[in-house]
Amino acid sequence: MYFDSLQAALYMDGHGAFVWAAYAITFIVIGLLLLTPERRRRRILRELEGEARRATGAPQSPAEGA
Amino acid sequence: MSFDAAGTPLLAAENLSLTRGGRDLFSGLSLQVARGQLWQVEGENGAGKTSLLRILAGLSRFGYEGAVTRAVNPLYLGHHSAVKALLSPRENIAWHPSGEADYAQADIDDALARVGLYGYESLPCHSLSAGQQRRVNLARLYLSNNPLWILDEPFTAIDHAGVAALQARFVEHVAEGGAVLVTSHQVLEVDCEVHRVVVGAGAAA
Amino acid sequence: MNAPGTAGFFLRLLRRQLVLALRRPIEIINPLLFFAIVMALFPLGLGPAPDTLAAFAPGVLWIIALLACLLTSESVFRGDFEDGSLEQLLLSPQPLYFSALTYSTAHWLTTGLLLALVSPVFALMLNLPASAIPALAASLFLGTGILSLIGCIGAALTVGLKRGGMLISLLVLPLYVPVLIFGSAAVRGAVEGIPVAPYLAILGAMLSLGIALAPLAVAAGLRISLDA
Amino acid sequence: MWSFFHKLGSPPWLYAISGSILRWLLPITLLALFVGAAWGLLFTAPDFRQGNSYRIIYIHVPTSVVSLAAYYIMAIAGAISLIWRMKMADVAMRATAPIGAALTFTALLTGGIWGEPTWGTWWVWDGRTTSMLVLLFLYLGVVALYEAYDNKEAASKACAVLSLVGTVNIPIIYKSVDWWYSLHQPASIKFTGESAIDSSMLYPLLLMICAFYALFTCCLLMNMRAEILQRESRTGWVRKLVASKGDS
Repeated sequence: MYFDSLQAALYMDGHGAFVWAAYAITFIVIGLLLLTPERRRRRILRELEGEARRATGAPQSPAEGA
Repeated sequence: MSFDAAGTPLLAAENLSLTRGGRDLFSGLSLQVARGQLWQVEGENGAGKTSLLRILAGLSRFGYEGAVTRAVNPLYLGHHSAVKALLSPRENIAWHPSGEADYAQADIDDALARVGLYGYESLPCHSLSAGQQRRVNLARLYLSNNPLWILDEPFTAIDHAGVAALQARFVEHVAEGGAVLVTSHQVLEVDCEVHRVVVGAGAAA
Repeated sequence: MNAPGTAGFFLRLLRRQLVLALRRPIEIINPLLFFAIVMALFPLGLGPAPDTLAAFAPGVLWIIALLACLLTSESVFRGDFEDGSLEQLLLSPQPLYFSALTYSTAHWLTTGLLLALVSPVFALMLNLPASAIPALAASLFLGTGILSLIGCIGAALTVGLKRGGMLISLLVLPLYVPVLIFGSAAVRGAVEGIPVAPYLAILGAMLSLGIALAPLAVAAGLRISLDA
Repeated sequence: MWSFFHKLGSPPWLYAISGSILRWLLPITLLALFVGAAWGLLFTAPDFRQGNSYRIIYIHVPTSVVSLAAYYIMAIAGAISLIWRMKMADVAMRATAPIGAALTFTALLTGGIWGEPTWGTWWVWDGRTTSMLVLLFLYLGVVALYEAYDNKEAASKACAVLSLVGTVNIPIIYKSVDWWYSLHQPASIKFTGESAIDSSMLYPLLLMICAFYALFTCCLLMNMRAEILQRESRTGWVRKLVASKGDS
């Protein structure tokens, strides 16, 4: 640890706001980059699953080959 | 002109399948177009006739399954007539972007006369009617020495006499050893065998 | 009735494009009018002081020429796409590479070349020193050729799209950057009395590279656009 | 060798293998990012000239490096899809563009934040910044072109052509922008101070560069998995996958 205290680490001789903001933005972008495709994949899976249930499990019509 | 009657088919398609928007337009479609054959592609609107023709002509190169082999680049007439309104019929044919041949002006005028455009050779095409503009394009059928014709709805906007003349031209071309593949909703009235392909719902490929 | 030679076909295609352009002269005059009008906007925005205008003139003239090329390149293939001529071109036994080059050449002859020819007039109106005018015309002469080639790539990729207008600027403008840099640097160099031949040589090199490679991309783009 | 290529072209195999790669690569990536960030933020000494603001280097340089490399990866994938018609290369190309755009954007943004405390300006038209800006536009062009096409297969082909054109142009753009800047550069400002970088600063930087490459790989694989599912939604293996997942 280079800094003596948390205060010093946050302040960074006046550069703290810039440095921490840059890191925060970067990690937000990283989070978005990782979450977006995963959410899209889940959504597609959910939709396909619903489609499959509609096709096979409809109570009125007998199940067709899925 | 006459074409070598023997040899490989001009156009062969094997196991063509096409899906558009989750709908199977056709699947497992195979055909072999040999010299001396007239083919008609049938099907309802939206059945995939134009898509099939574009695949066969080589304009669509992905999105379908199967294999197409062509002995030559076909003479393809599509929905759009490729006629420039600012050019005269003569210029349209002479400078045609298909770049098939250098035609003599006498030949061009002769072909234009045969599609009923005698006297219109040097008027700008925008002063012609829609049917006449289609005819400018059809004049290529009297000039080209391309053996393989793929024609998408060639009778659109053509009058009865024109349709009859065109069908006679098909027979002539086939008799010379060429091949014609045509889509039309009309029944072809020709005195030669017509091979049929049906696409779309209820197709027995 | 044999297929025409490659050179014969492309001369014919070029003639067709030029005749089409000449029969609708407004299409040729439009970019020149655009050049004139936008040029007139700069003194209104920057103030009429001759020194200011002269300082900005190299960049301003080059940027207007670039925009004029961009705006016209959108329509290079549009008409031929809509009436089916491009389908016929694709089925032609002639190599598409040279056809693409022919379209670019026709575009350059009807925009870039004319812009280069009229640019001295506008240069004088913006107080560009007379000594820099040959450099301006020469750099535009070479540079607009590159712009036409790049513009044709964008046009080929977007010709099948209904709303290609804005998109083509986004695709093409980043690729215009080197041309703008060297083109305006040549003019500025001439103002400062530096030899301009090296700049023109670089533009010429880029033009050669463009002639060699851009038609490949245009041909591929046209095939894709007609397939979609 | 060929069977490997063949497998690469097979969506179910790629979907399965990317899933198992992500299972270990993703945690390692996140760990490396956090360790690298903490190392750079808290454990290295400040630069003797720039002070603490230089710590932004640990995110600015890796994002810049990876965003440029990503363009080449995208173009190579595009070339493979055009030449060998490999559908999965298509998918990879399509997935790269938004990631590259996001990383380029981050690099520009962190560069600006670095510039303000260090050189007193948010933005300078220097060679590197300008090149990165052009790179961002190139990425956005690819994304916009893809979105403009309705036929997504044609869209990826068009994007492949565009990214190849961009690849030829990037060195020219970079060189010309560099030259342009050297022509206009005010001699008093000198930006490049990295030549004498201390090894205590170098190791976290290398770690972060590796971490960002790994992050790029993870994002690429995840995007590809989603895209594969979408494209293959009508096929048997996806239906089986959906059925076996049940309500998970």
